[in-house]
Amino acid sequence: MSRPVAATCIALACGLLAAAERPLAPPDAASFRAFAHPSDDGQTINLEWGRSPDEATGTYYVVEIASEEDFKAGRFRRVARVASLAKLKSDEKRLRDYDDEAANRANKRLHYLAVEPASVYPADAKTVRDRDYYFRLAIVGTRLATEKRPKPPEPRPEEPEKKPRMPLLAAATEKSKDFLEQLQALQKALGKAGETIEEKRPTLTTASYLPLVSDIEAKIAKVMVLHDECLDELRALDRELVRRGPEALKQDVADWKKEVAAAEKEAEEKRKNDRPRVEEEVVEVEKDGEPAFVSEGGAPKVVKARASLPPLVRPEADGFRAFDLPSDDGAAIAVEWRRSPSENGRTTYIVEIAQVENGVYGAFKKAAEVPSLGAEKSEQPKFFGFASANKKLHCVTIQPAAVFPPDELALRQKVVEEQMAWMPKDWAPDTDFPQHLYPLMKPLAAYIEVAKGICGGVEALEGRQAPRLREADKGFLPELARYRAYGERLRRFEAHVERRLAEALKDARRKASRKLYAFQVGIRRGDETLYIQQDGKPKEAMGAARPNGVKWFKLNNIILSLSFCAVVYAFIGLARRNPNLFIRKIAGLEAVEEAIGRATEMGRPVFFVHGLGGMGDLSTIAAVSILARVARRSAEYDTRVRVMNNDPIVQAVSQEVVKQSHTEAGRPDAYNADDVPLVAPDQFSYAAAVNGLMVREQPATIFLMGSFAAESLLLAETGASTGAIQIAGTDSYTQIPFFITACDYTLIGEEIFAASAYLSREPRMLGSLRGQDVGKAVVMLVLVAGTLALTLASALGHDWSIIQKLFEAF
Amino acid sequence: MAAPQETTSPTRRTAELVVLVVLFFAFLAASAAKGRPVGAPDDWWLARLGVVVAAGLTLIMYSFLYRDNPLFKIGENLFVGVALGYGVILTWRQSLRPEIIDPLFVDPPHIHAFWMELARRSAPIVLGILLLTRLSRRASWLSRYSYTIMVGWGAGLGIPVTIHTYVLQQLKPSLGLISKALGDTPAGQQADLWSAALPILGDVIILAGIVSVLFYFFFSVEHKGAGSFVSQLGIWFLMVAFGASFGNTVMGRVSLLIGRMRFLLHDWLGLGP
Amino acid sequence: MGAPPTQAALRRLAVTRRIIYLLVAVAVAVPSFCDLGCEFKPSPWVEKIFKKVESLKPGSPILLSFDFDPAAMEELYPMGLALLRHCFQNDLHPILMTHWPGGVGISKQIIEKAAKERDKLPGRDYVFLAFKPGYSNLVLNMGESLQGAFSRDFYNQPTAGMPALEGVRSLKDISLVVGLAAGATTEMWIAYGRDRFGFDLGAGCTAVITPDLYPFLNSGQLIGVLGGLRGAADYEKLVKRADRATKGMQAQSLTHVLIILLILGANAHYLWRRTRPNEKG
Amino acid sequence: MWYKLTIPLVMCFAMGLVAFVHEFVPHPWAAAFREEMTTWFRIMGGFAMFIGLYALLHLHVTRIRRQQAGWAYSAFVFLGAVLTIGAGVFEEIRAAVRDVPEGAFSPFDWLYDYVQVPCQATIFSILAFFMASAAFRTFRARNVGAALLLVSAVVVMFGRVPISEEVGRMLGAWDTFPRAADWLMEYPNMAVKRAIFLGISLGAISQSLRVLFGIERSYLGGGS
Repeated sequence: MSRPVAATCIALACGLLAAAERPLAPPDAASFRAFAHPSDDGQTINLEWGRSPDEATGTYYVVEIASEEDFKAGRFRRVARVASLAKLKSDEKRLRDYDDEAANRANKRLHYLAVEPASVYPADAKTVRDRDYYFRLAIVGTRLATEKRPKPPEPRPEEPEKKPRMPLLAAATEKSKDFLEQLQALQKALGKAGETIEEKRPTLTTASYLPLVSDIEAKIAKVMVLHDECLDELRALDRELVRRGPEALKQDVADWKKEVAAAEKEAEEKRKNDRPRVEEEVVEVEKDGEPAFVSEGGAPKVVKARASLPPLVRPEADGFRAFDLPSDDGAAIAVEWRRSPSENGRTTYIVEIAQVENGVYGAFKKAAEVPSLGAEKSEQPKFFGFASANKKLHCVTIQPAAVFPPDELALRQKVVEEQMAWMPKDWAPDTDFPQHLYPLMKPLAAYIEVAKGICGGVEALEGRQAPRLREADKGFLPELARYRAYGERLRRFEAHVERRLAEALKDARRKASRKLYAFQVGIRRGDETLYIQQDGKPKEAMGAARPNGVKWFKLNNIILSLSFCAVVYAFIGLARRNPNLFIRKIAGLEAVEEAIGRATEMGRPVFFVHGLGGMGDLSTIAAVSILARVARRSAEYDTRVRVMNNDPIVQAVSQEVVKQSHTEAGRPDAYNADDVPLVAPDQFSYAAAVNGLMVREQPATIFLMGSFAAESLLLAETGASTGAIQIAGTDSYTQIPFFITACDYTLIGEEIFAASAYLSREPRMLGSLRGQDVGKAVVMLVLVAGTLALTLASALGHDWSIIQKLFEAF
Repeated sequence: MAAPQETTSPTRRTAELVVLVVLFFAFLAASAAKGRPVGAPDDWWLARLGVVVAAGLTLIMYSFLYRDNPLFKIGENLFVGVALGYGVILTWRQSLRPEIIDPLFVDPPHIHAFWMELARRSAPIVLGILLLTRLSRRASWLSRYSYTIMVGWGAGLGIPVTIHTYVLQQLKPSLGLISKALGDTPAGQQADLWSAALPILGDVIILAGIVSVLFYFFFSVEHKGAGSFVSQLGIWFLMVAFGASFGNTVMGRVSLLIGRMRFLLHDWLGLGP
Repeated sequence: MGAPPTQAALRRLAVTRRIIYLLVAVAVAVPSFCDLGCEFKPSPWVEKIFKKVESLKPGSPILLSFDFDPAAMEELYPMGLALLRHCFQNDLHPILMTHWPGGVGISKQIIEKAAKERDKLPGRDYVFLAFKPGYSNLVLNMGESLQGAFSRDFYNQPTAGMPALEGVRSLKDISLVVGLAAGATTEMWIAYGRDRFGFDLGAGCTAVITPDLYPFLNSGQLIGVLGGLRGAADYEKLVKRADRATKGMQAQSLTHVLIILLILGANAHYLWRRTRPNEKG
Repeated sequence: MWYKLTIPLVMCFAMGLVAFVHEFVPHPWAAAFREEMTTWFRIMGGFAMFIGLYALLHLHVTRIRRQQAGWAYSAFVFLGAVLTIGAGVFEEIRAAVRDVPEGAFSPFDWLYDYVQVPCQATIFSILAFFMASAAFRTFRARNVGAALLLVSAVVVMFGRVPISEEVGRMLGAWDTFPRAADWLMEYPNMAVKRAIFLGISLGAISQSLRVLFGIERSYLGGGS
């Protein structure tokens, strides 16, 4: 830990030194150059330069470009501004030299930028390779300035929109309009269904008309609901009409419309009055004055270069292979090949796959096209580990089942026929469907005619439409009901088919991925594609997917789990044989004696308050074994112990414990079962009752042990206010703060288990406690040693990240 | 805390009773004061009644602030009961019906499908029924067969999962602590060192915190000498963290109170914006 | 600690207590009548979640797990509402579930409120799966097959072939899960959900458990967290729909200040007493 | 007796072993097995919930029968339960008989919205009051630890509310206090919580281990 601290101190010191303001130093001229690379794409020009000592978050490099003409005129245009800490040459994948560590380290000390002249001179886009360009480089600093900008007014908190209540007439009209629309929609849907059935009749499957059915389903449901509501509305309206006459009702509507308009106006007003606010934003602005150019002999250094397009090179044949993806469920095949020297942002690799039926290749299909700078084998350490060799390889995982999916339609047909066979004979959907459909149409039409009338609202009522509507039901609603029952059967059948189909598909996919496949890989630039070749013709790699036995990427997990389990188990065994394993002193526990002693002096009782936990949870068990000790001591000092319970079972156990410890202390007579009461069963009543007792009996000492919830605060507070010594212990971390602030001693978290193990010498607890200690020791060791090592390494510029990768969790 | 410390003399009791009655009528008056809300649906009075009931229960709950009292207990138990009933109905609606009734007796379109489903679900249903034997004294041992399966599964699966989530996933970033901060800062960049130093400092603090707290909960060696210093450091870290939790707890409880206050003032009395 | 206080002392304490209660009540009530006009900026952890939701394409699924009951409602209700509003604004397909039986009612209230505002329909624009027992096992089950775990939604409609669930077979097909928790469910979602099926997990939780989530934020197992009412307020701000939480912040400020003053005052008095040993007690 | 104790313990161990191993096996069988198992537990879960509910009812029954302190109140538990269940059953039947228009009155939801929600939501809000009074009466900087605790508590409490930003603006930088709070959360708090998690997880593992090896048997329930 000393190393990083030192580093930090130095850092801080230097930071202080660097406070003073001075002109920025540009990188040295020699390092600033343009260069060509086999991976060039013919559009960009590579620039590189060394790092300036003044790089910081605030400073930027500025690259300026000039075409032949501009250069003659002495005109340069800014083509890029890059943060001075970014754009290291080592970050540029295509320039990385995968064999030469030294070169890569050198790249860390260089900046790199690929400039695209066409971005400044769009006219040159075609001819960029035949022209020279001139570049110069500067470093600029920035300062922070605040800009004020108007901000849209805060949207006001949403209020319950005060809509005036809709009068009956309007409501009824709305409702009946809605109703009519639904009816017509239903009619249309039925018509559509009918036509579809007719034209599809020869090739009719449940699947083909089920969408229609479920659509009709939904509409019918709405109609049936609306029908009832509509009738209610109309009846109500009818009554009103008789009572007040049509004019009054119409008047209501008019008033209502006015009110609504008024309300909207008001809301509008409110929105207007929102005050606009101004928001301050901090922005970087470049420092004024000439930027510091990279200069040679007083003048800014200018480098001249032109874009190059080297010929495309195909990856080597050896190292190109296809194999089952390890540690997977047998769905994928991995295809791997070497890097081509001409990779760049504009090239891609394409992977093609073909089925192999007993030695005969099928046609090759494109399975994947990946950017040539990505898809490194090293990007999937989960399956291929962290070997540095993986950086030199490309690897993509192909799921054959995705490329050659099983024929879903055929499968569906098959499943449907299977299931049909099981269906009762009198039920053959695709023949009698229309027969169920058409009877619906006529009554519906009649029904709609009636419904149309209603939409007039009052006018309709003069003709008393409501009863006639009910008349029209008689033909229609029963039909609907029959239809629905039928649709219900259909839907169930189809859902069943879907489930079966899903299984069948899963099965088919599994079979598909187990087959043998052939692969081709090629590099593509524009419309030019070069396949990996072996003696003159494209090379195929064979591979098949297999389900594997072990997830090797979880190896670290396996080892850790097993070894830790072994340790714990061993220590439990040890504790069985030797029950006085060492456990350190625990402050709260030391205080127990003193606290009880105090109670004895003052001649006042000791309170032991259980938490809410049942006998099942560990903290309660721990609490009980602490209670045993407390009871024992106070029995010896002849001090009264009162144990508060809120759980009958815990109460029973506590009574047992207290009784026993009295006997052990040779005072069985002193034990009184009423000293271990069941105070109250519910959380807050419990707290209240216990507090009552505390205040009345003024105990000298209070123990709060077990798992507590919100009531901890109440108990601890009152306890403190009565002036008792309080010793608390709980593993419910959210409550610990209250105990710490209000109690004299607190057993924090695992301490309570340690305490009980210490007292009870119970092998289970003792052993696992010790086992956990070993675990913690290991963790601490790993943390400290690992961090130190990594820090050292990164300070010395080595890459020891493997230490960290050992603990990678996939 | 609810105040049982007051010795409750009979005179005081009567006084309290009177106050209670007065409060009750005040409550009714307040509730009645707010008539039919504008734009309310037809069954508005049900909602309104609901709000009044809810307000009443809320106030009863708050009466606990004065003292633990019968009204509070009634409210508490009533809500326990409602929650319980809610649980029963929900278990039926969300679990038993969709898991047992529907798949067996509603969904299958033909008898064959029914048998298949039954074959698939019989085992868990039997085990589930065995669970119920836990309720009887004599047959409760049967329930163990169900429990062992569940508990065993949980325990067995729990081990690797815990290692994965709580040990590996937590150790890895901790290991990278300082080195990462160092790696992020390019070597020899003076002007930037302030911002470079701070994260390192932070990482050192984190590391110190983790280690010292772990050491504090390390029971196999006596904490003396350097040990006592480390565990002392651990305690301090713990205290700071507990402080943070404490602050958040206060925040949470206050938020709840705010919510209830909003309900009383706004929904019940219709006051405020 | 000293000698036990007399009855008189206790009564005095009782009186001070009632005064404090009154102060708190006032501090909470006042802001609902007058606006203190406190401005605040969303915290970075909240923004992370917001940005993640923003980045989802319209129609893509997002699983929301509302694992809380009315006890935590005042904190998590506004949070859930803001989240759902955001989802519906961006035409995402929220899939809502809860691990807590007590949470069904509230989840229903929230989603139906949010859906009504933009007339979204269950099954078409969102899915309300409601509750199932099983906890971590349920999550594992969903990881294998969602339709298997929830064969029907809350409205008793079969989930197989539900438009809103198009392309969602299991948790592996979901890119973002946000778990609102009043208990340990967030950690369960991390252990049994995120770490296995690799979706991004955002958490929203009561202020009480927020601090426990920082290790997971630091290790990247959580992308962000909405902590308590403040988190909700932040999110409301980001969604540009100020509501309950934003209003609540005023009262929150006042009450916190009050409590802080109480703590400081009391401790100042305490230290002052301690510095004068002659009248200790 | 062997079929009461031995077999269950053996089953428990076997189950645990399988669960542990299948976690490391990518073969489709493992996934299939997991799906099967989790489906089982989903179905059993329903029954398990009934156990919990029954236990609660049972508690109150015994309270009434034994006439324990405050047994009369348990009657209200039953009142609440009966009301709610009744409402639920009523709705089930109503839905079965005819299709219900959405937004129709639902007594079940009514009970939830206007009884359960307010009660449950209120109970914990009471604590806000208690905290305030406790803050005044018992939260003392008795020693360095408690002092640290209170300081960081104050910083967090203040940093988390908007007013701190207003105060910050007065002092120049609006985000002084929020950042202080965040720092506490993200550095010391994070470290401690991580350490605690490491500790707890080790504890949890050894607990599951004790269960698997039949050392810990409390889950078997009484009557062993």
